[in-house]
Amino acid sequence: MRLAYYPGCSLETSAREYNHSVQLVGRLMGVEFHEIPDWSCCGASAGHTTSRLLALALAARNLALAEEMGLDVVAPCAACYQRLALARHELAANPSLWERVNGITGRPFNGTIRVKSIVEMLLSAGTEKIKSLVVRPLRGLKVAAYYGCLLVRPRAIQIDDAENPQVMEKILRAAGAEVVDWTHKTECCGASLAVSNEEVAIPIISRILKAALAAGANCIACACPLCHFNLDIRQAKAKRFLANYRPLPVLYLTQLLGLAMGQGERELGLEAHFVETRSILKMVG
Amino acid sequence: MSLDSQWEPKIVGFCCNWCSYAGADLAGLNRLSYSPTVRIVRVPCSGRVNPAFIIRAFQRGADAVLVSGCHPGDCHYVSGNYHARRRFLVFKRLLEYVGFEGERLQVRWISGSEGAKFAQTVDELDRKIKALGPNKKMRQEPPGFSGVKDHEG
Amino acid sequence: MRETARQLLREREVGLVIGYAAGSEAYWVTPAFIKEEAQADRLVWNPFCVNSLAKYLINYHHEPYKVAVVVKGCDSRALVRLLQDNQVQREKVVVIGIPCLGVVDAKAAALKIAPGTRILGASVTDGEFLLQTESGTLSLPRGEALCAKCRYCENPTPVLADTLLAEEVAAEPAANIYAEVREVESWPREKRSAFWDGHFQRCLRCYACRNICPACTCRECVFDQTDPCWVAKAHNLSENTAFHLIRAMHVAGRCVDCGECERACPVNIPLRLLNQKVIKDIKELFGVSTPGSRLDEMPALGMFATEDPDEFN
Amino acid sequence: MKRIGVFVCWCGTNIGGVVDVPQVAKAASSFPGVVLATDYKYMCSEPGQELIVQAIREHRLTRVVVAACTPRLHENTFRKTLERAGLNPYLLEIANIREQCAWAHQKQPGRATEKAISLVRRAVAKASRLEPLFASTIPVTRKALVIGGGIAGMQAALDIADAGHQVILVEREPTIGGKMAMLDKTFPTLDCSACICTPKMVAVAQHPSITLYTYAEVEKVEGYVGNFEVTIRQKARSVDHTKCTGCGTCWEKCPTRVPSEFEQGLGTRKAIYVSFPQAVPNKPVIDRRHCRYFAAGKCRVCEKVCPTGAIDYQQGDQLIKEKVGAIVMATGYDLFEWEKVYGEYGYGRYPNVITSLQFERLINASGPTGGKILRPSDGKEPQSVVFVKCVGSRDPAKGKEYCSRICCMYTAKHAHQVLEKLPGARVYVFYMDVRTAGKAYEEFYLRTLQDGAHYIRGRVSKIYPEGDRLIVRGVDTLLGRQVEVGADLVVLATAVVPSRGAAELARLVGISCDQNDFYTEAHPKLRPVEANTAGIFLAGACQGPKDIPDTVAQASAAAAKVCALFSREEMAAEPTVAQVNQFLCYGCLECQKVCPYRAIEPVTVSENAAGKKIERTVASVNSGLCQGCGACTVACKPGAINLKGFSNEQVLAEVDALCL
Amino acid sequence: MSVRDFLLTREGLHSWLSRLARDYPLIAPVEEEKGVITFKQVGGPQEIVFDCAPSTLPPKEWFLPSTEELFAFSTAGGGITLQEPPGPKERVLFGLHPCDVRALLALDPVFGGTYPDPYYLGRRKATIIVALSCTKPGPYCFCPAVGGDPVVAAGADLLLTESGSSFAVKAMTSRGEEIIQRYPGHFAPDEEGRGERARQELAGQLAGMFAFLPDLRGVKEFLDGHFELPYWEEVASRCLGCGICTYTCPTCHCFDIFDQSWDGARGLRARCWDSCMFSQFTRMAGGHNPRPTQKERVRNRFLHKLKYHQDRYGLGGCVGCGRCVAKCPVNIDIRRIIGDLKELASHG
Repeated sequence: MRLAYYPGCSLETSAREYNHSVQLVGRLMGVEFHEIPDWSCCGASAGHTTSRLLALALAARNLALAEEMGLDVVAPCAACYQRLALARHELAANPSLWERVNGITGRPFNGTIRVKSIVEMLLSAGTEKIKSLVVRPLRGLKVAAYYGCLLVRPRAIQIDDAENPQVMEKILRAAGAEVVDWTHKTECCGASLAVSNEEVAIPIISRILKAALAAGANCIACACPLCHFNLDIRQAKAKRFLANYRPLPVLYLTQLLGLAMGQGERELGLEAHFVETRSILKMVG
Repeated sequence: MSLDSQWEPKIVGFCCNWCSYAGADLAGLNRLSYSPTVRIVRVPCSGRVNPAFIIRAFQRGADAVLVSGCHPGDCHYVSGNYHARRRFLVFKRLLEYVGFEGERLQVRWISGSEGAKFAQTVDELDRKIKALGPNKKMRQEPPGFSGVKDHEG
Repeated sequence: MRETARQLLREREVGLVIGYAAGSEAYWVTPAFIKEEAQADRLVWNPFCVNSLAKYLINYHHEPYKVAVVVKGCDSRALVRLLQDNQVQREKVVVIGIPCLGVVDAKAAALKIAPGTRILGASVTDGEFLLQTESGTLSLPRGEALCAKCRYCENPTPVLADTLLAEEVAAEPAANIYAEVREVESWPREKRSAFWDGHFQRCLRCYACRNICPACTCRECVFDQTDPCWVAKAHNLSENTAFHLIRAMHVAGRCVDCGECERACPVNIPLRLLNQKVIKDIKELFGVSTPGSRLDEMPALGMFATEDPDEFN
Repeated sequence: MKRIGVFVCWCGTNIGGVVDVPQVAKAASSFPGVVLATDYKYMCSEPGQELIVQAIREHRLTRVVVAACTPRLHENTFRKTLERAGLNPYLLEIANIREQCAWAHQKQPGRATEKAISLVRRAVAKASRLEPLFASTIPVTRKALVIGGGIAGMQAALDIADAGHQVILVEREPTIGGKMAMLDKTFPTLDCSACICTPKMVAVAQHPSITLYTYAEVEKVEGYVGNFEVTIRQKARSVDHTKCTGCGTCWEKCPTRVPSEFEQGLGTRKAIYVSFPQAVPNKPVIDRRHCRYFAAGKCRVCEKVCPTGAIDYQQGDQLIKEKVGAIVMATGYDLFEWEKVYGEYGYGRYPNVITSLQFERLINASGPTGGKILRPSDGKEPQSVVFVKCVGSRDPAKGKEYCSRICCMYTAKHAHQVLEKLPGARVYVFYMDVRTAGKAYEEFYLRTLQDGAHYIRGRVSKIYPEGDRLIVRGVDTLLGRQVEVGADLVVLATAVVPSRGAAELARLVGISCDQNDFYTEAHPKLRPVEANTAGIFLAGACQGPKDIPDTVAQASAAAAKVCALFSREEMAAEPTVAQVNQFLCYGCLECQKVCPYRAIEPVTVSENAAGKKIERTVASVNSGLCQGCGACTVACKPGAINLKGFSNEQVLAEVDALCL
Repeated sequence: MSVRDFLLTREGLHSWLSRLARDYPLIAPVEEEKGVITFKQVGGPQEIVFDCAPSTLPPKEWFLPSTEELFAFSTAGGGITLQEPPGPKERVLFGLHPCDVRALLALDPVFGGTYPDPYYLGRRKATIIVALSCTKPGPYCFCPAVGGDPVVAAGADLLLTESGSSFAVKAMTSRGEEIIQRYPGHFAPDEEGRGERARQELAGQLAGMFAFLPDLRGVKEFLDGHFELPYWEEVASRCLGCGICTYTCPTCHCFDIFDQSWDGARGLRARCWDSCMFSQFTRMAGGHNPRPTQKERVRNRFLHKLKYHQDRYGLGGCVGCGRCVAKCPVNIDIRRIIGDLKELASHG
């Protein structure tokens, strides 16, 4: 399967390890990534809150570039996925707006390609494919799969049911891990408030960690750099609100998969996390 | 007839008494305003509308004809609109085949509670016919003369 | 054929045999109404026997005696329709079926055959029609002379017959049976409108198409009625078009595509092209066969199905 | 020559405010056949009608055109006016210049007047071709069918039976009583539901004029008002109710235990069961889906223990044919299937999130917990109960758009019952509004407030388990901040929807439903208990969400309508039926194929044609069966069959008039 | 005696016709649709079909139109005012064969008799008829059998007869002469009587070319004496009762009158062709129909052609053009009818 690859700003910077793990796992699963030449911001920053037209134009430009390559595009970062997928959906529903946006970008986007999320890419070959690649099943891990908001909202682009998604659990089970059923899978992680307004964000984060701990999880899997940022880096600050706190390593779904497929923790960038992940390695052995 | 802006299309509507006529009443009840170019003939059922009536309308100068009845399954007479549906699926294609513009015969299922849909259907039809202009096919001039001697005997 | 007719008349099984007799020109036949055994020799069968005789049976509906009628494949469909419309009682008809290899279009033949020639015999090969006349055999290539309706004949063997005068002829599946209709459909609207206006303009309202049509069996036709006056008697494009469209809708789902209306029209209006459009649409929309093909399948517009296609909600 | 009188109505300002009525009257006077054209403020009023009567006499009018509101409103009123003036009531045509003209084109008075004139011209054209019609009469079978044995069905059946008519009551479940039998108390009086429902059930069972078919469904309905032919499928009970004494040994000994529908899944029942102890009839049925004998051919315990040998596994469904004159639809309601839609409340995965009906079973003395409020998960008494209202109601995105009307009151009742039965328990109610529109309703709600129920105005955004408790997160819009409430039990007040299969039943019976599948009444204000189809009446929640007082009122109203229908041996049938001109008919009988009421049969006529006497088959219409739909008139090529009141001549004239 | 014979070259004919088309409405046979030749107004000679077979529809349409407004009425302003349509402008009818001209002569007494019909007569007066002798009989022509002459068209204003590469033109009426004088350049006087010779020669050639010439002698007399003939029963059983034979016959002239008004305030009275073969043709008020079955109608038509017209106007009702033979869908052939009647007459 050949896919246009849209890393997005986070995967180039703070979430480099997510980028590597996606490429590694993807290649193992026979996916050919072709990074979109001259890709630009997807609009997920402040862009889409200030002007809808700006947000659509930013996304449309990248979509047009991918379309010129003739490949469907995969955006591992949840925010990029949501921006691109939603832009394609809104343009398709409003032809006059579509023309206007094409005018702005100067690169006509005709809507012939689709936008895939990381989960959709992983599942495209079916769980059998994942099972066949697993060399070191993640036994002993009790994973709380955390979706956050962007992957499951709004309804038009949701990768699974907005209230009780199960797709990541399916992948993790295929990788041999045990998954826990917990209540805060799709609760907000405080997103950018963690930067601008910590007093609001920290309690939100603590509630998520509390629910994960209550469910007996010993690590959290997520697929969004921003969620990872908040849960991992802010975990130290959130400890204050948690009675019987145990450290909960936060890993990207593809890092866990990488482990299961026998990749080393260096290549997967496991040591780059604030909450140390050595405990995971010991458990998995 | 020059196509000046004041030209108002003449649209004959056949509405079934139990659903569409009630829907039209409801549009009025809710004071939904829609274009006055449609004039309605009340018929017991859309199954009562004979294609010959529609041909007569076009001959006498109607620019479009609207036939509307209950949604299939809701017909007060159980199967009237099912027969009408078959009949008008064939008749509409025949009219287009001999050169009528398809929009000039509109068939719509409008229930008694769809006042808004009735108003929209009428406005939409009015817009389309204004774009198309007066119907020329099969139109006849009224027989006789207007009283002022057109030409000497 | 003559032998069968003689035998039926001799045993008083029927009071009348309706068949074909030689016409006043080589390429014509005229309907023959044989009452006595002696007249049976007038009966002929050749590739010019194009008329559909089924409708004559209606005139003998009330006669005490049974009537025999010669039917080709397309005529048998017409007979099935008349039976379904209760215009003819099955037990009062003896159906003499003739599997047919296609008939000749008289208008095309007239260009080739000199007036006054008399036909002695005729045979049909798959390539042409061979006519034995006093001045030698004449060949009419099948491509040109074959009647348009025979090119896509669905029932060369009558669908209904008491006796078959020859062995069955299989119907080859006709590809693109409604090619001409699709051609007209593909034209822009203005061209279609001008095409039909041109034809309907010429209509004389002689009503030959109605009087020859086996589906038109009303005692008093709407076009003859004055109160209510459905269509005015005036001959102009508007009334002529109204006549043809209303008739097309009246025979919709009942017309067996026997082509008689087009053959009878003195001003060559392509009426089959009009009725075939309706037949094609009904087949595509409701998945029924050509009317008259099966005695148990009633006209499509007299029935309905809840899951019929719908484009009106 | 027709002498037509045109009467244009102002309808106060409804018409007069937009349409230039005098100009319409003036224009009408020039139409062919019109000898009088006048106008009046309110044609439908007494003086208005008197004006018509005088005009008919004075001007010897032979046709009347009234240009006013929709014929669906006052056609009958003006027909009676003509009758009073000695004119055949069907020589009337109404031009609808209010709903379809004045009201719809208020912004274009000029064009509205022009349209009104055209509509009047249409009416005059049709009027000049109207023929006097005489209502024929059809016999009325004075026996009613009531579909649905809930409180609505029972009340209607009792009222009709008390009026001395035979009634057939058909109930799909093994017992009558419907939803009301499941309730514990009823608002606002808090009297025990069983105490007012079971007596009615017994009365129905014992009433000599009511034939009760339980565990039976209506399979087919044919015919028309006064002459319906109904086929009822009595589903096989596998128990011979004539022998059975209802002793209960069988359902004690039966080894199979399955969740009970009556207990809303909170309690269980056996494969051979009676829905609840006070069921009527108080005799069991065998649930063939779960009974081991039917599943695997073993067991037969109930047959062995039955003292009277009433068990009969070979019993099959029975089809019963009944002739009835009227049908009352009382099919009641079901609750909205919130589990399929509300993921935020857990999709039904959390056992302690229950519906209000389940709560009714908990709190009901004959319920699975004997009336004690216990948590389905661990059976403990909850210390904190949260009620969430408008689950599925007033929610166009996920549920139903309408308000289900009864939830506010029964939630207040439930809150009161919790506070009463669990002193010290905390009760929270999340609400958007509290709608207490009935008698003594507001007072009841205020008492619940005073009992200490915490009403929080805001919607619940999420319910999730924490430990063995439930966290209910919502917002308090009055305080303007989020709230989280720990709850041991959450009760959802889900929306009321029509009972399962209501739409199919409507199609089967021949009435229409609205977009939510509630049955459509003939007129929301003027004819709320009748369906559009003559002879079919509506009672209870099947027509729209309704509490018990309204349901009973509507049931009695429907019964009154049925009794009015049965008050005469025959009833006048609409004379606008089809008629065959036998000279034109050539016997093809296409009309018979399209007639939905099988009102057309072939008949033989004899005539002499060209000297010979011949027999001919032509179509003929049974005016009793014909409902005047007109499908036959289009199937008839020569126009031999015509529809009185909407004849070919009239419609052609109308089209001509509208195109002038 | 003014010279009445002229010669006209082929080019002369074409230029003459295009000049004519400019000065008058020129009506001539045109092939409107494949195999359908009708008389239509033409802009010039190139549209005209010169070949000899009779046109599908006769020129009757230009004298008794299929639908013709008699007068219009209006009640605007109180009483009723009537208004007749304008009379036809002078026009030239070119290309009529002798049988068609003879047909017009047969119609003249019908519309010119005791009750003159202003519409028909007005059109007859306004029409200059240029006849064209037949060079080859059509497949179903039999005009000699009914006393017709395929060459000379008595009744026409001008007669053209093809002779070699040019045309012999004979002015049959003073009007014909006026037309010749109006276009001097085209016509060369024919001193040597070449036209006369050409016509005799043509007549001689044509005599033998008719495929089927029924013998009319004695048929009328036989019909005078025998009204009830079982023979008509057999013919009628084939007849469909359509209107083809009457509408394509140049001498049939029956019409129906009807009024049309949409609102009762204004309207018109018009007449249109009707056919005695239609079943409702003779239905009277009250429903009685003196010709109830097809037998009476078929008999009536042939008697009208072969007898009644002769009795009433002393002119043959059938001009032998064969149009009805060409178009009858069930091949009821008047030539065969005459033959059969002859046979019945001979051995009773």
